[in-house]
Amino acid sequence: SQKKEEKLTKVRLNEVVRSIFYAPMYVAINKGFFNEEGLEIELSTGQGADKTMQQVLSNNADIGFCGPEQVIYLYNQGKDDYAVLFAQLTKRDGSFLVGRQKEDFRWENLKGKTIIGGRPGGVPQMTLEYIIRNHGLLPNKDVNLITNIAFTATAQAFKSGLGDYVALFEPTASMLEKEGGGYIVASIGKASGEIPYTCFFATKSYIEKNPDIIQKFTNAIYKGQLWVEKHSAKEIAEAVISFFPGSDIKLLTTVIERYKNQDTWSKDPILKEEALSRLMDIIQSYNRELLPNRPPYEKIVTTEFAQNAVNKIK
Amino acid sequence: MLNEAKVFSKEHEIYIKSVKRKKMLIFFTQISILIIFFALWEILAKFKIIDPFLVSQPSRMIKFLIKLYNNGELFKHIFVTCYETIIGFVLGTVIGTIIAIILWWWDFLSKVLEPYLVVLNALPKIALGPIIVFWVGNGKTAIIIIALMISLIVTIISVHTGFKEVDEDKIKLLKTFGASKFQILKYVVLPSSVPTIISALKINVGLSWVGVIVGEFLVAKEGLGFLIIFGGQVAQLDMVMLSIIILSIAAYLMYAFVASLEDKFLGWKN
Amino acid sequence: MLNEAKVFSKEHEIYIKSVKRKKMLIFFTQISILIIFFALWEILAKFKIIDPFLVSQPSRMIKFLIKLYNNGELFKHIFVTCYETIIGFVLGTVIGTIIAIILWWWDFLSKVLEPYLVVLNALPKIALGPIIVFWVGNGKTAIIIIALMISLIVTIISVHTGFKEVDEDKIKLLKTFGASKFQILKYVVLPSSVPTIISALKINVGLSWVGVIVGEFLVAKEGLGFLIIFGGQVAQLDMVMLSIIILSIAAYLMYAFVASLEDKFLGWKN
Amino acid sequence: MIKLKAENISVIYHTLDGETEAIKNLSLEVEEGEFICLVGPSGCGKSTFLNVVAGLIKPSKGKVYIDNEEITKPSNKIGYMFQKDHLFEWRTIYKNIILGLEIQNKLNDENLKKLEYMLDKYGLLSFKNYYPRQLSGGMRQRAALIRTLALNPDILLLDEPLTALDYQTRLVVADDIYKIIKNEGKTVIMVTHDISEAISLSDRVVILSKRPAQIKNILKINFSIKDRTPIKVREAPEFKDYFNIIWKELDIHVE
Amino acid sequence: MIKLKAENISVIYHTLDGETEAIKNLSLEVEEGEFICLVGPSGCGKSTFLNVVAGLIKPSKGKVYIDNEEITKPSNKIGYMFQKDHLFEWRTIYKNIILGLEIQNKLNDENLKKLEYMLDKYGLLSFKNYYPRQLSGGMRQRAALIRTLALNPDILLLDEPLTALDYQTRLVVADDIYKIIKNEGKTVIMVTHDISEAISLSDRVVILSKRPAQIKNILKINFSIKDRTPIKVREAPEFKDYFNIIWKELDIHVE
Ligand SMILES: Nc1ncnc2c1ncn2[C@@H]1O[C@H](COP(=O)(O)OP(=O)(O)OP(=O)(O)O)[C@@H](O)[C@H]1O
Ligand SMILES: Nc1ncnc2c1ncn2[C@@H]1O[C@H](COP(=O)(O)OP(=O)(O)OP(=O)(O)O)[C@@H](O)[C@H]1O
Ligand SMILES: [Mg+2]
Ligand SMILES: [Mg+2]
Repeated sequence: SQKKEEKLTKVRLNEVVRSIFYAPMYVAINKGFFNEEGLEIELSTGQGADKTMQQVLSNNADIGFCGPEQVIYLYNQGKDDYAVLFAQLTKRDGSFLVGRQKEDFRWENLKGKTIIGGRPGGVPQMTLEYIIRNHGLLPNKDVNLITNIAFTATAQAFKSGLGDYVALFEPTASMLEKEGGGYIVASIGKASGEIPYTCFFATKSYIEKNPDIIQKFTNAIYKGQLWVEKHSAKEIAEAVISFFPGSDIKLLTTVIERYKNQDTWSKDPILKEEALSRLMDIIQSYNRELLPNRPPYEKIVTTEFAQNAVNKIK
Repeated sequence: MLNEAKVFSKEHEIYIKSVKRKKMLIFFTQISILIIFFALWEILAKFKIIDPFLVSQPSRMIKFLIKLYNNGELFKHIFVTCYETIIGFVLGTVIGTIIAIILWWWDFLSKVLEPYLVVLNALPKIALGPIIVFWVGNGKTAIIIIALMISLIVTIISVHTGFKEVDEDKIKLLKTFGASKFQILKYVVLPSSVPTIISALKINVGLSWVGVIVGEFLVAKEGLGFLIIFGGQVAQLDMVMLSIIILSIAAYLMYAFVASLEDKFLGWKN
Repeated sequence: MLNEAKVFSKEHEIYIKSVKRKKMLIFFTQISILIIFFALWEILAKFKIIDPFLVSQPSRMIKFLIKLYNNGELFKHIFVTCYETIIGFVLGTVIGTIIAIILWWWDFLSKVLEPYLVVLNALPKIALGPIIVFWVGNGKTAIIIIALMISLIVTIISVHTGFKEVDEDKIKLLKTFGASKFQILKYVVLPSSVPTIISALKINVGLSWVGVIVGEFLVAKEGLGFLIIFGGQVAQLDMVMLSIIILSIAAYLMYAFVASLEDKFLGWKN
Repeated sequence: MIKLKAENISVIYHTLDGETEAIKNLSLEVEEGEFICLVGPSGCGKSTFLNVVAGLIKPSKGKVYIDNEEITKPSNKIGYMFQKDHLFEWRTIYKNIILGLEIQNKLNDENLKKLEYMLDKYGLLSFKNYYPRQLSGGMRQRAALIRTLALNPDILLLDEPLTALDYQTRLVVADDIYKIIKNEGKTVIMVTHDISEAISLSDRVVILSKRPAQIKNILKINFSIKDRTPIKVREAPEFKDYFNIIWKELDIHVE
Repeated sequence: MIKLKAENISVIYHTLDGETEAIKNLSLEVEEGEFICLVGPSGCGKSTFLNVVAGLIKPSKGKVYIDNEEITKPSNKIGYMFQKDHLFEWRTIYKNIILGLEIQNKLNDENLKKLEYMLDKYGLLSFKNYYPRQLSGGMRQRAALIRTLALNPDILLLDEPLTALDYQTRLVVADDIYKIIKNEGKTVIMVTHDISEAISLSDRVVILSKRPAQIKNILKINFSIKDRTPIKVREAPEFKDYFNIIWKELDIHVE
C-alpha cells in the first residue's frame, strides 16, 4: 500500500462548516473512496460560505463545498474565472423547526408567533422565509423573526426563553430535544422541497485543467452517497464519528436516522436545473436586489462528471 | 525657553524653516503612502492582478458608499456602532477604575484576586460570547457587555498598578495632615494616577472597538460589524471592505479624541 | 536589611508568623473560591436552577474530559494550540522588537508611520481575519499570523516607547566614548529596555492566546479554539466550557513562566 | 517648658529577610521654641526617628509625649517636611498650600487670610496661580514650608529639607527658612547631613551613632555675635570649633 | 603648554518656541595639567560649554582646539563625567568600568591590567563583581571616575560630579578624586555649584555670568600651605577671602 499512497494526488477541499449534515462526504473519506480513486483529501473548514468561496478563489483550496448561492453571486459580479458547480451532496435544507411543546404542527399556526432564525442574507433564513410566504404569511408582519443571533448561539437563546420557535440544524435540534428544551415540530427541508443545498464547486479554469481530478472526486462522492443509502444509521454514525470529536454515537445515530428518513441526501451528485431554479426563487423572493439577474444554468453547473459517475459506478 | 524677543536671529529663521520643511515632508510622505496604497489597489484590481472579488476595489467601495448614503443607511450603521463603542468604553473605564479603587482599598482582596485577574486577562473573552447572549438577551446590552468584558480586565490591572505606584511619600505627607483613607484616595491616589488612567483609556479605545465588533458578529442587526457579516453572507466584499475602512477611521478619530483629553487633563505637565 | 544574626528576636518571630499566616489565608481563600465556584456550579446545575444545557456542569465536563482523553485527542488539541501560541508569542516579540529597533534607528520612518500604527492598533484585527486567511491559506500559518497581528502592534508601540525613554545622559556617555549608533543600541538602548520588553511580553501572553483562539475559530481543524467553535456549533456546551477551562490553565501557566523570566533577567534589580 | 519628650525609643523593622534595628533606646527632650538638628551617618535611623515622633510609625518600645500627651497617631501639633518638596504637580501653588486646611476642613476666612499674608511675606503671592514646575527649587521649598505652617503646628519636623537645592540657593533658603520659623516661634527638629548647616541653624546639635541610632553626643551651640543669622554665624570664630568637634564625632570615612 | 583652547564660542539653542542663547563669545585657554573650576548661576550655560568642548554639540560660532587640533566630534583625548554616575545597573562594576574599552575595541591585557591596578588602588577591587546598586554613592562615583580614566584621556570634563553625594561623603570623595586626578596628571575642567569645593580643588576658578554665559572673572587660587589637599586648604587663611570674592561675583539672590 506504500506504493499506492505515493501516487495519490492531493486535493484541498474546503467545507463550509463541520456538520453531520454532510455525512456522505465524511463516509467517502473514511471509507477510502477517495483513495481508491487515487485522491487524497486535505479537508479544511471555512466557517462560512463566503470564506469557503474565498478559499477557492484565492487558490488556497481546489474544491469548495457550500451552498450554491455563493457561486450564483460570483457569476453575477462578472468574474471571468467564475466558479462552476459539479456535484450535489444535500438536496434539502437540513434544519428543523423546534417548538416549546409537542404539537400538531401546521405552518399556518405560526401567525403571531416569534421564530429565531438564521442571520439575514444566509440561505437558511431565506428558505425559512420562503416557506412562511408559501403558507400565506408575511415574514416580519404575520410572523416575528429574530435574525440577529449568531448561528452558534440560537439554541441557547431559545432555551433561555427567547422566541416561540427556533430553526436549528442537527445535532443541535436533537440535543435540545434530548435536554427537554423543546420538540422538533417540523422539518424545514421537507417543507421547502428539493433545492441544491450544499454542492461542490471549483473555478472554471481548475475544472478545465483538471477534468480527471474532478471526475475522480465526483466518483468518490457518489460512492459515498451509495454507501450511505445502503447502510443503517448506526453504521453511518460509526463510519463518520472520527470527524466529530467527543460526540455521542447514540445522538449521531438519531440524527442520521432523521436525515435519512426525510431524504436529505442526494442519491446521486447530479444537480438538476429545476432545483437550482427553486433556490433562485427563494433568494429573489427574499430580496430581489440580491439577485437582479438569474445566471444561466449551463454556465454555472456542469453535470458531465456526475453523469459519468452515475453511469460508471454501480 | 521663553521668547526673548520678537525678532529672531537669521540662524533661528533657518532652523524654523528646516523644522517646518521636515514636518511637511513627513506629512507629504504619509499622504503619499495613502494615495499610493489606494491607487495601487485600484489599478491592480482593475487589471485583475489582484482579484476584486476577494479584496474589493476602491472605486467599487466608493460606489457602494454612495449607494448606502443614498439609502440613508450609512450613518445609521456608523452611529449604532459608535454609540455601542462609546458606551462600552465609558463603562469599561468607569467600572474598571471603581474596581481598581476597591482593590486598592482592600489589599487582601487584591492579593486573593490577582491570579484570577491574570487568567481572565489571558482568556479569549470572545469564547464567552454565546453565554452572554443568553444571560442578557440579544440586544445592544449583550454587545456592550462583550465590549466591556474585553476592556475591563485590562483597565483594572493597569489602573490598579498605577495606584500602587503612587509616591509613598506623598501619601505619608497626607497622613501627617491626618487624612483619612478616603481623603488619601481623593487627594493623591486618584489625581496622580490620571496619566495612568488616560493611557489605560488609550488602550481601551482599541479594545472597545474589538469588543463591539465581536459583539455585533454575535448578535447585531445593524452596525458596522453586522455589515461585515452580512456582506460576507451575500458575497459583497465591497460592503465588507468599506465597513473595515470606516471602522479604521472611526477608531482613529476616537483615539485622537482620547489623546486630546491627555492635553486637557495633563495641562499642568507642560 | 541583611541578616544580622541567625537568632531573631521574639518580636521578629511573631512578625514572620503573622506574614506566613496571611499568605496561607490568601492561598486558602483563593482555593476556597475555586472550590465554592465549582461546587455551586455543580449543585445549581444538578437542581436545574441554572441550565446545564446553557452553561454545562463540572461533572459533565469531567466526563467529557475522560472521554476525550480516552480517544487520545485531549493532548493533541492542547498541544496544537500551545504550539501555535508559543510560536505566535515568540514571533510577535522578536519581530515587534526588530521593528521597534528600525523605528528607533530611523526617526523619519517612525514619524511617518506613527498615525498608521495608531490606526492599526485601534483596528479590530478580528475583522481582518478572513483577509489573512485567503492571503496565506488556511493552515497553521494563518492562525499564527492572526495571533501575530494582534500582539505585534502593541509590542512595537510599547517597546519603541521604551527605547525613546532611555536616559539621554547614558547615550551621551556612550557618545563620549565614540560609540557608533549600533553600539549605542547594543550597550544602552536594548539592555536598559529589558524591563519594558518583559512587560510587553506579559501583555503579549494574553494577546497571543486571544489571537490563536480567534485564528482557530476562523480556520482550524484542531486545537482548543476549534473545540470551542465546534462545540458551539453542535451545542455541546461541555466541550466549550472544558476547552475554556483548559485554556485558562494553559494561559496562566504561560504567564507564570514569563513572569519567572522577569526574575531571571532582572536579577540585578534586587 | 518641655515641648516634646521621646522616652526610650526603639524601632525594629521587620522584613522576610530579617530584622533591622533602626533605633535603640533613644531618649530626647526638646524645649519649646528650640531648634534642634540631628546629624548622623546615612542610614542610621534619623528619618525613622522623625516618623516615630510624627506618629507615623509605632515604635517597638518607648513612648513619645507632646505637651505631656502620648502620641499614637499623626497629631495636629506636628508639621512634617521632607527632602523633596512633594508639591502636587496637578495643583497650583495656592491649591497646594491650602491642602492641609482642606483635609482638616479648616478652610475659613481667618486661615485663608493668614495664608495670603504668609504668601506675600515670603515672596510667593504673585506666583500663587502657577504650577509647581514653573517655580525654581528654592521657591518650591518655601511653598512646601508655607503648606506645613498653614496648619499652625507647634512642632516642625524637617527631614533634610534643603538637600535637593544647589549649594548657593541652599544657603539663601536656609536663611529664609530660619527667619520664617523663628518669626512664627516654632519648635523644630531638623535632620541634615551638612555639618555647617546644622551649626548655623540650631540651638543644639544631636549627634547620632551608626545604626541602630543612639545619641553619641549633644552639642549646645552658642555664638557670641548678635542678631544671629545662619549666614552670619558662619563667620563667627566658634563656628570652626563646632565644625571640628562634630566632624570628629561623626568619624567619617567612606569605604 | 596650552592643552585646550576655546575661541569665541557662542551657542544658541533653537526650539519652536524661540531661541535661547546659552553661551556668548566665550574664550578660554587651559594649560596642561591645570585644574579649572567653572562656577556660575544655574542655567547659565556651564554644561553647554562642557558639551561643546567634548564635541557633543556643535557651537553656533567659534572653535575648540585640543593640542592645536580642532574638535568636531567626541575625541579620545577627552573623558566626561556627569552629575549622576550613570553606571549601568545591569552590569557589574567591572563590566561597567571596561565599557569604554569594549566600545573602542581596546580590551587588551595591558589595559585590563591597568584597570585592575586602579580598582585596587582606589579600593574597589573586592567589589568588582557587585552590581552598582550594592555600592554606596561614594563608591559608585569613584567607579564612574575609573571608567572615565580607563580610556586614558588627557582632559577630564567633570559636570558637578559630586552633587549627588551627601555633604560629608562629598568632602571625602572630593579629596579622593583630587588625589587620583593629580596622580594621573590630567587636565581638568570641572563645573560645580559649591564655592568651597571650587576653591579647594582648582588652580583657577572661572566665574561665569548669567545666561548667556560670558566670563565675568577668572581667579587664580594660590595657597601658602604645603601638600595641598582639598580638606586641608579649607583651613587656610586665604580660603575665606576667595570665598567672599566669588560669593560677591556670583551676586546670589533667590527670588
Ligand atoms: N520600611 C522599612 N523596612 C525595612 N527597613 C527599613 C525601612 N525603612 C528604613 N529601613 C532601614 O532602617 C535604617 C534606618 O533608615 P532611615 O531612613 O531612618 O535612615 P536615615 O538616617 O534617615 O538615613 P538617610 O541619611 O539615608 O536619610 C536603614 O538601614 C534602612 O535600610
Ligand atoms: N537641548 C536644549 N534645547 C534648548 N535649550 C536648552 C537645551 N539645553 C539647555 N538649554 C538651555 O540652555 C541654558 C543653559 O543650559 P545648561 O544646561 O548649559 O546650564 P547649566 O549652567 O549647566 O545649568 P545647571 O547649573 O542647572 O546645570 C538653560 O537656560 C537651558 O534651559
Ligand atoms: Mg532619611
Ligand atoms: Mg549643568
